[in-house]
Amino acid sequence: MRDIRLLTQMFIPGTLIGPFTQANPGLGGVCTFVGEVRHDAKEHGGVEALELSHYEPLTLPGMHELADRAFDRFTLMGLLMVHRIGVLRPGEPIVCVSAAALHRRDAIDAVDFCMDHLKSAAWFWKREKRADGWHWIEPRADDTRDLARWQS
Amino acid sequence: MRDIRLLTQMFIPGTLIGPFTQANPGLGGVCTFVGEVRHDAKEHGGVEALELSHYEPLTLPGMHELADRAFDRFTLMGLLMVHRIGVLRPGEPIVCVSAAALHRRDAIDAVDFCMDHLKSAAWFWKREKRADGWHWIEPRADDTRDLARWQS
Amino acid sequence: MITIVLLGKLADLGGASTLTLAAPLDWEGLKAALPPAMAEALDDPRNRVALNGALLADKAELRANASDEIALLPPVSGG
Amino acid sequence: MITIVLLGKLADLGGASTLTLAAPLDWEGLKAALPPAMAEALDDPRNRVALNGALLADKAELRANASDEIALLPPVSGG
Repeated sequence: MRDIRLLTQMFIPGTLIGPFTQANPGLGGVCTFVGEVRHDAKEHGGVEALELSHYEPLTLPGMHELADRAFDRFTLMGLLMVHRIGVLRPGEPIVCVSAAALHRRDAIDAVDFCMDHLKSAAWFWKREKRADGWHWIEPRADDTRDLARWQS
Repeated sequence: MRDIRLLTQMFIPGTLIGPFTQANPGLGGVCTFVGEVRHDAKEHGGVEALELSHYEPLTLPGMHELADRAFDRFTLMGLLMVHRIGVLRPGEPIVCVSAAALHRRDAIDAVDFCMDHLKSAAWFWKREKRADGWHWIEPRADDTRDLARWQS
Repeated sequence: MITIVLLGKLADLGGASTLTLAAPLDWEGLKAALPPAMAEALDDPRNRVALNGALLADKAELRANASDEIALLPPVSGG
Repeated sequence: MITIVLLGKLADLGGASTLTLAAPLDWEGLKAALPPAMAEALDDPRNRVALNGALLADKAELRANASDEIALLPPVSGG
Protein backbone atom coordinates (compact mmCIF):
# COMPACT_ATOMS: atom_id res chain seq x y z
CA MET A 1 0.00 0.00 0.00
CA ARG A 2 1.61 3.19 -1.21
CA ASP A 3 0.18 6.64 -0.70
CA ILE A 4 2.23 9.64 -1.85
CA ARG A 5 0.53 13.02 -1.83
CA LEU A 6 0.97 16.77 -1.79
CA LEU A 7 -1.76 18.46 0.24
CA THR A 8 -2.82 22.06 -0.12
CA GLN A 9 -4.98 22.08 3.02
CA MET A 10 -4.38 21.50 6.73
CA PHE A 11 -4.51 17.78 7.58
CA ILE A 12 -4.85 15.72 10.75
CA PRO A 13 -2.24 12.94 10.77
CA GLY A 14 -4.47 10.51 12.68
CA THR A 15 -7.00 10.55 9.86
CA LEU A 16 -4.28 9.30 7.51
CA ILE A 17 -2.55 6.81 9.82
CA GLY A 18 -5.66 4.92 10.90
CA PRO A 19 -6.72 3.96 7.36
CA PHE A 20 -3.08 3.38 6.35
CA THR A 21 -2.65 0.87 9.20
CA GLN A 22 -5.93 -0.83 8.29
CA ALA A 23 -4.79 -1.07 4.68
CA ASN A 24 -1.79 -3.23 5.65
CA PRO A 25 -3.28 -6.24 7.45
CA GLY A 26 -0.78 -8.60 9.02
CA LEU A 27 1.80 -5.93 9.73
CA GLY A 28 4.12 -6.26 12.71
CA GLY A 29 4.72 -2.56 13.25
CA VAL A 30 4.04 0.92 11.98
CA CYS A 31 6.41 3.82 12.46
CA THR A 32 5.18 7.34 11.82
CA PHE A 33 6.89 10.70 11.87
CA VAL A 34 4.91 13.92 11.84
CA GLY A 35 6.72 17.23 11.49
CA GLU A 36 5.04 20.44 12.53
CA VAL A 37 5.78 24.08 11.78
CA ARG A 38 7.69 25.43 14.77
CA HIS A 39 6.71 28.71 16.36
CA ASP A 40 10.27 29.79 16.80
CA ALA A 41 12.88 29.19 14.12
CA LYS A 42 16.28 29.37 15.78
CA GLU A 43 17.44 32.83 16.74
CA HIS A 44 15.21 34.66 14.28
CA GLY A 45 12.27 35.43 16.54
CA GLY A 46 8.74 34.19 16.17
CA VAL A 47 7.49 32.68 12.94
CA GLU A 48 4.03 33.82 11.90
CA ALA A 49 3.68 31.66 8.81
CA LEU A 50 5.61 29.32 6.55
CA GLU A 51 5.03 29.13 2.80
CA LEU A 52 6.07 26.10 0.77
CA SER A 53 6.25 26.39 -2.97
CA HIS A 54 7.02 23.49 -5.26
CA TYR A 55 7.45 22.71 -8.96
CA GLU A 56 4.82 20.15 -9.81
CA PRO A 57 6.70 18.33 -12.63
CA LEU A 58 9.62 17.62 -10.26
CA THR A 59 8.22 17.55 -6.73
CA LEU A 60 5.77 14.66 -6.85
CA PRO A 61 7.97 12.47 -9.11
CA GLY A 62 10.83 13.15 -6.68
CA MET A 63 8.70 11.84 -3.81
CA HIS A 64 7.74 8.75 -5.82
CA GLU A 65 11.39 8.03 -6.64
CA LEU A 66 12.22 8.31 -2.95
CA ALA A 67 9.42 5.85 -2.16
CA ASP A 68 10.87 3.46 -4.78
CA ARG A 69 14.24 3.64 -3.07
CA ALA A 70 12.71 2.99 0.35
CA PHE A 71 10.85 -0.07 -0.98
CA ASP A 72 14.09 -1.31 -2.56
CA ARG A 73 16.15 -0.80 0.57
CA PHE A 74 13.75 -1.99 3.29
CA THR A 75 11.25 -4.82 3.55
CA LEU A 76 8.05 -2.79 3.67
CA MET A 77 4.38 -3.59 3.41
CA GLY A 78 3.29 0.01 2.99
CA LEU A 79 4.57 3.56 2.81
CA LEU A 80 2.67 6.79 3.30
CA MET A 81 4.38 10.07 2.45
CA VAL A 82 2.35 13.25 2.63
CA HIS A 83 3.71 16.78 2.41
CA ARG A 84 1.94 20.10 2.75
CA ILE A 85 2.38 22.92 0.28
CA GLY A 86 1.01 26.46 0.49
CA VAL A 87 0.85 28.68 3.56
CA LEU A 88 1.04 27.01 6.97
CA ARG A 89 0.69 28.42 10.49
CA PRO A 90 2.90 27.37 13.43
CA GLY A 91 1.66 24.13 14.97
CA GLU A 92 0.26 22.78 11.69
CA PRO A 93 1.61 19.45 10.43
CA ILE A 94 3.87 19.90 7.41
CA VAL A 95 4.97 16.33 6.70
CA CYS A 96 3.82 12.85 7.64
CA VAL A 97 5.76 9.71 6.74
CA SER A 98 4.53 6.32 7.88
CA ALA A 99 5.97 2.89 7.13
CA ALA A 100 4.33 -0.48 7.81
CA ALA A 101 6.45 -3.64 7.94
CA LEU A 102 6.57 -7.10 9.42
CA HIS A 103 9.55 -6.06 11.55
CA ARG A 104 10.06 -2.87 13.48
CA ARG A 105 13.63 -2.24 12.28
CA ASP A 106 12.41 -1.88 8.67
CA ALA A 107 9.54 0.40 9.67
CA ILE A 108 11.67 2.72 11.82
CA ASP A 109 14.62 2.85 9.41
CA ALA A 110 12.38 3.52 6.41
CA VAL A 111 10.85 6.55 8.12
CA ASP A 112 14.30 7.81 9.15
CA PHE A 113 15.58 7.30 5.58
CA CYS A 114 12.62 9.05 3.96
CA MET A 115 12.80 12.01 6.32
CA ASP A 116 16.55 12.46 5.70
CA HIS A 117 16.05 12.30 1.93
CA LEU A 118 12.75 14.10 1.56
CA LYS A 119 14.26 17.56 1.50
CA SER A 120 16.85 16.71 -1.12
CA ALA A 121 14.71 14.31 -3.18
CA ALA A 122 11.68 16.55 -3.27
CA TRP A 123 11.71 20.07 -4.57
CA PHE A 124 10.33 22.45 -1.97
CA TRP A 125 11.19 26.07 -1.39
CA LYS A 126 10.24 27.55 1.96
CA ARG A 127 9.95 31.05 3.26
CA GLU A 128 9.04 32.22 6.71
CA LYS A 129 7.03 35.25 7.67
CA ARG A 130 8.42 36.99 10.70
CA ALA A 131 7.64 40.39 12.18
CA ASP A 132 9.91 42.04 9.58
CA GLY A 133 8.49 40.23 6.57
CA TRP A 134 9.16 37.14 4.45
CA HIS A 135 12.56 35.37 4.49
CA TRP A 136 13.67 32.47 2.28
CA ILE A 137 15.07 29.46 4.13
CA GLU A 138 18.50 28.43 2.86
CA PRO A 139 19.88 24.88 2.63
CA ARG A 140 21.53 23.70 5.87
CA ALA A 141 24.82 21.88 6.44
CA ASP A 142 22.94 19.41 8.67
CA ASP A 143 21.00 18.17 5.66
CA THR A 144 24.17 16.94 3.97
CA ARG A 145 25.26 15.27 7.19
CA ASP A 146 21.90 13.52 7.47
CA LEU A 147 22.29 12.11 3.96
CA ALA A 148 25.82 10.89 4.65
CA ARG A 149 24.36 8.49 7.25
CA TRP A 150 22.91 6.39 4.43
CA GLN A 151 25.99 6.02 2.22
CA SER A 152 27.05 2.39 2.21
CA MET B 1 4.86 15.38 29.18
CA ARG B 2 5.45 11.82 30.23
CA ASP B 3 2.86 9.07 30.01
CA ILE B 4 3.93 5.52 30.92
CA ARG B 5 1.20 2.91 31.23
CA LEU B 6 0.34 -0.77 31.23
CA LEU B 7 -3.06 -1.40 29.67
CA THR B 8 -5.21 -4.45 30.26
CA GLN B 9 -7.68 -3.64 27.47
CA MET B 10 -7.46 -3.20 23.70
CA PHE B 11 -6.43 0.37 22.76
CA ILE B 12 -6.52 2.50 19.64
CA PRO B 13 -3.14 4.24 19.18
CA GLY B 14 -4.67 7.32 17.55
CA THR B 15 -6.65 8.07 20.68
CA LEU B 16 -3.36 8.27 22.61
CA ILE B 17 -1.23 10.08 20.00
CA GLY B 18 -3.63 12.94 19.32
CA PRO B 19 -3.79 14.11 22.96
CA PHE B 20 -0.06 13.41 23.42
CA THR B 21 0.77 15.69 20.48
CA GLN B 22 -1.58 18.38 21.80
CA ALA B 23 0.09 18.13 25.21
CA ASN B 24 3.47 19.17 23.76
CA PRO B 25 2.84 22.54 22.11
CA GLY B 26 5.75 23.97 20.15
CA LEU B 27 7.14 20.59 19.15
CA GLY B 28 8.99 20.19 15.86
CA GLY B 29 8.21 16.54 15.32
CA VAL B 30 6.59 13.47 16.79
CA CYS B 31 7.75 9.95 16.04
CA THR B 32 5.50 7.03 16.94
CA PHE B 33 5.97 3.30 16.73
CA VAL B 34 3.03 0.94 17.11
CA GLY B 35 3.63 -2.81 17.28
CA GLU B 36 0.82 -5.23 16.57
CA VAL B 37 0.39 -8.91 17.28
CA ARG B 38 1.28 -10.73 14.07
CA HIS B 39 -0.96 -13.44 12.70
CA ASP B 40 1.92 -15.63 11.78
CA ALA B 41 4.97 -16.02 13.99
CA LYS B 42 7.76 -17.25 11.77
CA GLU B 43 7.49 -20.89 10.74
CA HIS B 44 5.24 -21.93 13.59
CA GLY B 45 1.90 -21.63 11.84
CA GLY B 46 -0.94 -19.28 12.72
CA VAL B 47 -1.10 -17.53 16.07
CA GLU B 48 -4.55 -17.48 17.64
CA ALA B 49 -3.69 -15.41 20.69
CA LEU B 50 -0.79 -13.92 22.60
CA GLU B 51 -0.72 -13.66 26.38
CA LEU B 52 1.55 -11.22 28.18
CA SER B 53 2.18 -11.65 31.84
CA HIS B 54 4.21 -9.24 33.94
CA TYR B 55 5.41 -8.75 37.50
CA GLU B 56 3.93 -5.49 38.66
CA PRO B 57 6.71 -4.48 41.13
CA LEU B 58 9.32 -4.71 38.36
CA THR B 59 7.52 -4.07 35.07
CA LEU B 60 6.23 -0.53 35.49
CA PRO B 61 9.35 0.72 37.36
CA GLY B 62 11.43 -0.80 34.55
CA MET B 63 9.49 1.23 31.99
CA HIS B 64 9.92 4.40 34.06
CA GLU B 65 13.68 3.82 34.32
CA LEU B 66 13.83 3.37 30.56
CA ALA B 67 11.94 6.65 30.12
CA ASP B 68 14.46 8.34 32.45
CA ARG B 69 17.31 7.07 30.27
CA ALA B 70 15.60 8.29 27.10
CA PHE B 71 15.09 11.76 28.60
CA ASP B 72 18.76 11.79 29.68
CA ARG B 73 20.04 10.69 26.29
CA PHE B 74 17.84 12.69 23.91
CA THR B 75 16.43 16.20 23.94
CA LEU B 76 12.76 15.39 24.33
CA MET B 77 9.64 17.37 25.09
CA GLY B 78 7.48 14.35 25.76
CA LEU B 79 7.50 10.57 25.83
CA LEU B 80 4.56 8.18 25.71
CA MET B 81 5.17 4.49 26.39
CA VAL B 82 2.18 2.19 26.57
CA HIS B 83 2.29 -1.59 26.69
CA ARG B 84 -0.53 -4.10 26.68
CA ILE B 85 -0.73 -6.99 29.13
CA GLY B 86 -3.24 -9.84 29.19
CA VAL B 87 -4.57 -11.80 26.24
CA LEU B 88 -4.32 -10.20 22.79
CA ARG B 89 -5.63 -11.30 19.40
CA PRO B 90 -3.64 -10.99 16.15
CA GLY B 91 -3.91 -7.49 14.73
CA GLU B 92 -4.29 -5.83 18.14
CA PRO B 93 -1.72 -3.19 19.12
CA ILE B 94 0.66 -4.46 21.78
CA VAL B 95 2.99 -1.49 22.24
CA CYS B 96 2.97 2.20 21.40
CA VAL B 97 5.97 4.49 21.94
CA SER B 98 5.79 8.12 20.90
CA ALA B 99 8.41 10.84 21.35
CA ALA B 100 7.94 14.57 20.82
CA ALA B 101 10.94 16.84 20.31
CA LEU B 102 12.02 20.08 18.74
CA HIS B 103 14.13 18.16 16.24
CA ARG B 104 13.25 15.03 14.33
CA ARG B 105 16.52 13.20 15.04
CA ASP B 106 15.79 13.19 18.79
CA ALA B 107 12.21 12.03 18.27
CA ILE B 108 13.11 9.18 15.89
CA ASP B 109 16.16 8.01 17.86
CA ALA B 110 14.28 8.06 21.17
CA VAL B 111 11.58 5.78 19.76
CA ASP B 112 14.22 3.47 18.28
CA PHE B 113 16.10 3.40 21.62
CA CYS B 114 12.98 2.72 23.69
CA MET B 115 11.81 -0.07 21.39
CA ASP B 116 15.23 -1.76 21.48
CA HIS B 117 15.36 -1.55 25.27
CA LEU B 118 11.72 -2.14 26.15
CA LYS B 119 11.98 -5.90 26.04
CA SER B 120 15.05 -6.06 28.24
CA ALA B 121 14.18 -3.16 30.55
CA ALA B 122 10.60 -4.21 31.10
CA TRP B 123 9.62 -7.59 32.47
CA PHE B 124 7.16 -9.28 30.16
CA TRP B 125 6.66 -12.96 29.54
CA LYS B 126 4.80 -13.94 26.41
CA ARG B 127 3.18 -17.11 25.26
CA GLU B 128 1.41 -17.79 22.00
CA LYS B 129 -1.60 -19.95 21.43
CA ARG B 130 -1.34 -21.98 18.25
CA ALA B 131 -3.42 -24.88 17.00
CA ASP B 132 -1.49 -27.26 19.27
CA GLY B 133 -1.76 -25.16 22.41
CA TRP B 134 0.22 -22.53 24.32
CA HIS B 135 3.97 -22.00 23.75
CA TRP B 136 6.29 -19.71 25.71
CA ILE B 137 8.33 -17.29 23.61
CA GLU B 138 12.05 -17.51 24.32
CA PRO B 139 14.56 -14.63 24.26
CA ARG B 140 16.02 -13.99 20.80
CA ALA B 141 19.62 -13.40 19.73
CA ASP B 142 18.39 -10.37 17.75
CA ASP B 143 17.44 -8.62 20.98
CA THR B 144 21.05 -8.60 22.19
CA ARG B 145 22.19 -7.31 18.81
CA ASP B 146 19.61 -4.51 18.96
CA LEU B 147 20.93 -3.41 22.36
CA ALA B 148 24.53 -3.44 21.14
CA ARG B 149 23.60 -0.62 18.74
CA TRP B 150 23.37 1.78 21.70
CA GLN B 151 26.67 1.01 23.42
CA SER B 152 28.89 4.06 23.19
CA MET C 1 3.93 -17.42 55.44
CA ILE C 2 5.93 -16.37 52.38
CA THR C 3 4.34 -15.89 48.95
CA ILE C 4 6.27 -17.31 45.99
CA VAL C 5 5.32 -15.72 42.64
CA LEU C 6 6.21 -17.83 39.61
CA LEU C 7 6.49 -16.06 36.28
CA GLY C 8 6.52 -17.31 32.70
CA LYS C 9 7.63 -20.89 32.16
CA LEU C 10 8.40 -21.29 35.85
CA ALA C 11 4.66 -21.09 36.57
CA ASP C 12 4.19 -24.11 34.30
CA LEU C 13 7.00 -25.93 36.03
CA GLY C 14 5.57 -25.12 39.47
CA GLY C 15 2.03 -25.96 38.42
CA ALA C 16 0.73 -22.62 39.76
CA SER C 17 1.43 -18.92 39.50
CA THR C 18 1.74 -18.50 43.28
CA LEU C 19 2.75 -20.82 46.08
CA THR C 20 2.82 -20.29 49.82
CA LEU C 21 5.69 -21.60 51.93
CA ALA C 22 6.47 -21.41 55.63
CA ALA C 23 8.76 -18.63 56.87
CA PRO C 24 11.67 -18.12 57.16
CA LEU C 25 13.42 -19.17 53.94
CA ASP C 26 16.93 -18.84 52.62
CA TRP C 27 18.06 -19.92 49.13
CA GLU C 28 18.77 -23.54 50.04
CA GLY C 29 15.57 -23.71 52.08
CA LEU C 30 13.55 -22.40 49.14
CA LYS C 31 15.01 -24.95 46.74
CA ALA C 32 14.43 -27.77 49.24
CA ALA C 33 10.77 -26.77 49.55
CA LEU C 34 10.18 -26.82 45.75
CA PRO C 35 9.86 -29.79 43.38
CA PRO C 36 13.34 -30.97 42.23
CA ALA C 37 12.83 -29.91 38.58
CA MET C 38 11.95 -26.42 39.79
CA ALA C 39 14.92 -26.25 42.16
CA GLU C 40 17.23 -27.24 39.34
CA ALA C 41 15.80 -24.56 37.03
CA LEU C 42 16.38 -21.93 39.72
CA ASP C 43 20.12 -22.57 39.69
CA ASP C 44 20.21 -21.56 36.03
CA PRO C 45 21.83 -18.09 36.18
CA ARG C 46 19.34 -16.79 33.57
CA ASN C 47 16.55 -17.23 36.09
CA ARG C 48 16.48 -14.27 38.50
CA VAL C 49 14.99 -13.80 41.95
CA ALA C 50 13.33 -10.73 43.45
CA LEU C 51 12.50 -10.20 47.12
CA ASN C 52 9.63 -7.80 47.71
CA GLY C 53 10.03 -6.38 44.20
CA ALA C 54 13.81 -5.87 44.34
CA LEU C 55 16.07 -8.06 42.19
CA LEU C 56 18.76 -9.95 44.10
CA ALA C 57 22.26 -9.61 42.70
CA ASP C 58 23.19 -12.90 44.39
CA LYS C 59 20.45 -15.49 44.93
CA ALA C 60 22.43 -17.13 47.73
CA GLU C 61 21.83 -14.01 49.82
CA LEU C 62 18.08 -14.60 49.91
CA ARG C 63 16.63 -14.17 53.40
CA ALA C 64 12.83 -14.11 53.43
CA ASN C 65 10.64 -13.73 56.48
CA ALA C 66 6.91 -13.90 57.17
CA SER C 67 4.73 -11.90 54.70
CA ASP C 68 7.64 -11.37 52.29
CA GLU C 69 7.13 -11.99 48.56
CA ILE C 70 9.69 -13.92 46.53
CA ALA C 71 9.37 -13.71 42.72
CA LEU C 72 11.05 -16.29 40.47
CA LEU C 73 11.73 -14.69 37.09
CA PRO C 74 12.81 -16.54 33.94
CA PRO C 75 14.38 -14.55 31.06
CA VAL C 76 11.90 -12.20 29.41
CA SER C 77 10.53 -13.13 26.02
CA GLY C 78 11.91 -11.89 22.72
CA GLY C 79 9.97 -9.48 20.53
CA MET D 1 6.26 31.82 -26.74
CA ILE D 2 8.25 30.12 -23.98
CA THR D 3 7.12 30.10 -20.33
CA ILE D 4 9.81 30.72 -17.74
CA VAL D 5 8.90 29.45 -14.25
CA LEU D 6 10.88 31.05 -11.44
CA LEU D 7 11.06 29.20 -8.13
CA GLY D 8 12.05 30.30 -4.62
CA LYS D 9 14.36 33.29 -4.37
CA LEU D 10 14.65 33.51 -8.14
CA ALA D 11 10.99 34.58 -8.28
CA ASP D 12 11.87 37.53 -6.04
CA LEU D 13 14.85 38.36 -8.23
CA GLY D 14 12.74 38.13 -11.39
CA GLY D 15 9.86 40.09 -9.83
CA ALA D 16 7.35 37.41 -10.88
CA SER D 17 6.81 33.67 -10.65
CA THR D 18 6.39 33.27 -14.41
CA LEU D 19 7.68 35.21 -17.39
CA THR D 20 7.02 34.76 -21.07
CA LEU D 21 9.80 35.11 -23.63
CA ALA D 22 9.93 34.76 -27.41
CA ALA D 23 10.97 31.42 -28.90
CA PRO D 24 13.45 29.96 -29.61
CA LEU D 25 15.91 30.31 -26.70
CA ASP D 26 19.27 28.81 -25.93
CA TRP D 27 21.20 29.37 -22.67
CA GLU D 28 22.91 32.56 -23.78
CA GLY D 29 19.69 33.83 -25.32
CA LEU D 30 17.82 33.19 -22.07
CA LYS D 31 20.37 35.07 -20.00
CA ALA D 32 20.40 37.98 -22.44
CA ALA D 33 16.60 38.26 -22.16
CA LEU D 34 16.63 38.39 -18.35
CA PRO D 35 17.67 41.23 -16.00
CA PRO D 36 21.48 41.18 -15.45
CA ALA D 37 21.21 40.25 -11.72
CA MET D 38 19.06 37.31 -12.71
CA ALA D 39 21.39 36.20 -15.49
CA GLU D 40 24.31 36.30 -13.08
CA ALA D 41 22.45 34.20 -10.50
CA LEU D 42 21.70 31.58 -13.16
CA ASP D 43 25.40 30.94 -13.72
CA ASP D 44 25.70 29.84 -10.08
CA PRO D 45 26.03 26.04 -10.35
CA ARG D 46 23.68 25.58 -7.37
CA ASN D 47 20.86 26.99 -9.48
CA ARG D 48 19.45 24.27 -11.76
CA VAL D 49 17.39 24.41 -14.93
CA ALA D 50 14.60 22.11 -16.11
CA LEU D 51 13.11 21.97 -19.59
CA ASN D 52 9.53 20.67 -19.68
CA GLY D 53 9.97 19.12 -16.23
CA ALA D 54 13.31 17.39 -16.92
CA LEU D 55 16.45 18.65 -15.20
CA LEU D 56 19.30 19.60 -17.52
CA ALA D 57 22.68 18.09 -16.66
CA ASP D 58 24.36 20.92 -18.56
CA LYS D 59 22.58 24.26 -18.74
CA ALA D 60 24.55 25.25 -21.87
CA GLU D 61 22.65 22.56 -23.75
CA LEU D 62 19.34 24.35 -23.30
CA ARG D 63 17.33 24.51 -26.54
CA ALA D 64 13.78 25.72 -26.01
CA ASN D 65 11.13 26.14 -28.66
CA ALA D 66 7.61 27.55 -28.81
CA SER D 67 5.30 26.33 -25.98
CA ASP D 68 8.21 24.82 -24.02
CA GLU D 69 8.49 25.48 -20.27
CA ILE D 70 11.81 26.41 -18.68
CA ALA D 71 12.02 26.22 -14.87
CA LEU D 72 14.76 28.03 -12.96
CA LEU D 73 15.39 26.23 -9.67
CA PRO D 74 17.46 27.52 -6.76
CA PRO D 75 18.67 25.06 -4.09
CA VAL D 76 15.84 23.62 -2.03
CA SER D 77 15.39 24.87 1.52
CA GLY D 78 16.72 23.14 4.58
CA GLY D 79 14.46 21.47 7.10
